[in-house]
Amino acid sequence: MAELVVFYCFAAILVFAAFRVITVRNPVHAALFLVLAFFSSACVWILLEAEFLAIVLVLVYVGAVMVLFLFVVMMLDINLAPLREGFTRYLGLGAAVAVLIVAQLLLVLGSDRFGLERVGAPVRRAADYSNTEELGVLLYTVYAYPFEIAAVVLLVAIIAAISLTMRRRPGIKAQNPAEQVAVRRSDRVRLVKMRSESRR
Amino acid sequence: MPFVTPEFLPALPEILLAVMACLVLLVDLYFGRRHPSWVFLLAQASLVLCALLCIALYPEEPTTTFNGTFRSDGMSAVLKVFMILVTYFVLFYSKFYLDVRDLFKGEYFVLSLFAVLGMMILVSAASLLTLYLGLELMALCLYALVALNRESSMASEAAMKYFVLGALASGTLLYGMSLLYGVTGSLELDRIREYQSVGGEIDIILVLGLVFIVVGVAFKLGAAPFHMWVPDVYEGAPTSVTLFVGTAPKIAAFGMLMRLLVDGLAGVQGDWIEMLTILSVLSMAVGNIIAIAQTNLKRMLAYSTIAHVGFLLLGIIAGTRAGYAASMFYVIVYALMGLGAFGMIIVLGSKGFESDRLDDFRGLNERSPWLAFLVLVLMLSMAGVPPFVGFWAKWSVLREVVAADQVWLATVAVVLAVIGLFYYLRVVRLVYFEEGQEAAPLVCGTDVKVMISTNALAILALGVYPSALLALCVTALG
Amino acid sequence: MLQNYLPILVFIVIALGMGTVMILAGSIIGPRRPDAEKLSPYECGFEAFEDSRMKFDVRYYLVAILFIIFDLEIAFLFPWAVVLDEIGTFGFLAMMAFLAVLVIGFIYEWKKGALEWE
Amino acid sequence: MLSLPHFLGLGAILFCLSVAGIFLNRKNVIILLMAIELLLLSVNMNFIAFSHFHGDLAGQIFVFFILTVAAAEAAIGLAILVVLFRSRQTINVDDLNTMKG
Repeated sequence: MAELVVFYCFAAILVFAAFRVITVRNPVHAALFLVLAFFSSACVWILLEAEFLAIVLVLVYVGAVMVLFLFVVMMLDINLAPLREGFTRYLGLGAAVAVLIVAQLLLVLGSDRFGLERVGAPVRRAADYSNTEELGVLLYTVYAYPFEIAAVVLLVAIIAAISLTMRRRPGIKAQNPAEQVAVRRSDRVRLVKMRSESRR
Repeated sequence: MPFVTPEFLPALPEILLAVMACLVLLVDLYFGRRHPSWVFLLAQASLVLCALLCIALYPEEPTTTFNGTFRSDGMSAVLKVFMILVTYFVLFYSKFYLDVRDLFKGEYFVLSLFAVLGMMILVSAASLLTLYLGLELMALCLYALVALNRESSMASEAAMKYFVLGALASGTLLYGMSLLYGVTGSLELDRIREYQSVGGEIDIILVLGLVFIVVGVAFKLGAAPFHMWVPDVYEGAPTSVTLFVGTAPKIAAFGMLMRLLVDGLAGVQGDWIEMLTILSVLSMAVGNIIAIAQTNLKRMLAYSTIAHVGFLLLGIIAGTRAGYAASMFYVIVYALMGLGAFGMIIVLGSKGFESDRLDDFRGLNERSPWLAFLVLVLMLSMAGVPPFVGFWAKWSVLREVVAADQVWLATVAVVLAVIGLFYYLRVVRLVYFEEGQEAAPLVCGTDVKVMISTNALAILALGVYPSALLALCVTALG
Repeated sequence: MLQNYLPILVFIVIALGMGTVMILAGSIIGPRRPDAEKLSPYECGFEAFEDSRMKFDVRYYLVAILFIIFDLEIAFLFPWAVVLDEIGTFGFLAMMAFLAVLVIGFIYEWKKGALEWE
Repeated sequence: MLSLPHFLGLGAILFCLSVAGIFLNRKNVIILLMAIELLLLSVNMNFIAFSHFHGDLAGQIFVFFILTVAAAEAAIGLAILVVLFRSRQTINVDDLNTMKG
């Protein structure tokens, strides 16, 4: 019963935040609402005993991905006003379509096909159950192949991001400590022998 | 699930390609500036090695390894070899395209190799998880490739459109996958199929999941009404990338369709046949009719691709082994023809001149009779005129549709193909019977000419002996 | 398992309560006499010239993206470290291959100069 | 008692909100990208709920990979956005009409 209350609280926050993400004017606010959405869904996932994923969601998404979004918003310095023009034009249509789909999905998914009588309530785990451990045992053995593909996907992301956005500025003066340390006397000082000239 | 130490042998081509792609990246980093051609040669060598390995490891019977995440069978082997072959040609044309425009970058080849790796993973996926990862690996590389020329604002715009719609498509696909997982409780395609054969009554949720999956796949394939991105991306991307996006990934998308619908969802075949029929008819209609109004050859070929996707779906709609084989034949033939057609745009272009407007083909016969002849072969083959191989591809899918008692569908397809004849023949007319304006010089070397000639002559040869390739497809599908 | 998270829930509730009470108290009790001049943005006696937000440099973006990638790598390392003695040599080697691929990515960054702050 | 339809309903609402967001914010690419993140969040919600009620961890593994790929995807998407903004000085989709779509 207590779980139900907690679920409804976080679900309400989640839906509200998601709704604000797609309707607010300012992209910075949208990003912050998205953070709220991620956070509350992490709480819902904890209710589902997926603690590892909930924590990864907070660490990676709230901690890194949203920071990236905010950097980009800051970097692009977008003029806000024109971006929302025409928003109301699609509003009616969009809302109608969304309500229609959601009604249909709820009708199908909310039916007793997935009710407790058919699926059954899962057994609550003991206090010392470690979700991380269970996942780990599977991830590096049974799912080793997808695991390596994930590494390649990350590599591709590195290559793509750098080759798309890196640019070398010409004419930048920078120190190269390695070169400075490796320098020898002979590289910098040249002793020149010359005859002293007689003073006139 | 108990863990069994996997057999690595069936996945050796993938492992080799991954290692080689990393090696190409390192070579580019350390020697790229002084010896740019090393990157290209090494990339080509790894493709050749990988293709040879695929042929050497051709599986007599389907094997599943890596605990039900990897499947190697005849279909995956044949598709892989053709994807690699196509990419080999693509990289060759790309090198010429990039060299002429001073756009040469090592990353281009590295990302292409990783995209091929993604396609290979995709066609030999045995679980939803590897299917998704392969698809995304391919897609991420392609988005980056489209945007790689940072100076061109058209290319970055095309990349953005491609990215947003591609991400929407994979989101939809994933939603469908989540419902499949919910119903069957497994990610393995075999388990999902077994569940349906045991079930008896058809589960409404399964059909709902199927709808999302078909929409997602249709987006990726570029089938109407989910084709909006195709013309823009084809036109905006650098021609060498258009060439890549338009050929090898289509073969991979066919593999994905087969894995999902035939391997995974055979139990609801009736439902997906209906959905694909709608997609197919719309694609053939939209593709063939809108293509007529185009003045840009890349855009015209984009609409022609949409039409070809419609035809490709016909064989799958037939719903028989022979039908699938006909579709497989079609997609391979289409990839070869697309390779030639986009390759021709590259061959005729030069620095600052894309040669992608229809007018640029005016009077090609006076400039180079041989290239004009090759254009003739390619266009007639795409239009499906006998005796070229495009005709046999269309004929084999149509035969299967008729065999499946869907004569009306075959009739519609034939009518739309005849409409499509018009715009292919217009290109031929421009090439042979119109005066050229000023003669833009041809800058391509002999090597590129040899490649494009091989390409077009292969189409001619396949037109004369289509049965070998068709038989290969039939045996590959077992 | 859920009972372990009860303290966190209590914390969230208390933090929310504190925050709300503070802000509400401030807005109810505090004196406020706004007028147009007081509320206008102030920049050394002039009207503000431009948006107060400053454009960030693209280098921040590059650092953030590299951070994401390595953050994910760490996320993959956690469960591995927990179960290392259960997954045997195979699991160990699987992680080594994963790390090797990412080390190549790291070499790429390094050589391209993405890590340098010129 | 919490049952599967609770979570599936939440996932369905999120899915629809994000699809609506993609249609409504056709002009602002950065919000489009955020809507895509929401879309993946709804998928993850479904997978975790099914995984919990089936007592099968494969769903959670899938979610972990979706999180990984989505982060990489967001990185590439934002990189393309940066390139686009540099060449155009706008992210308004309506200004992006060099090609008729």
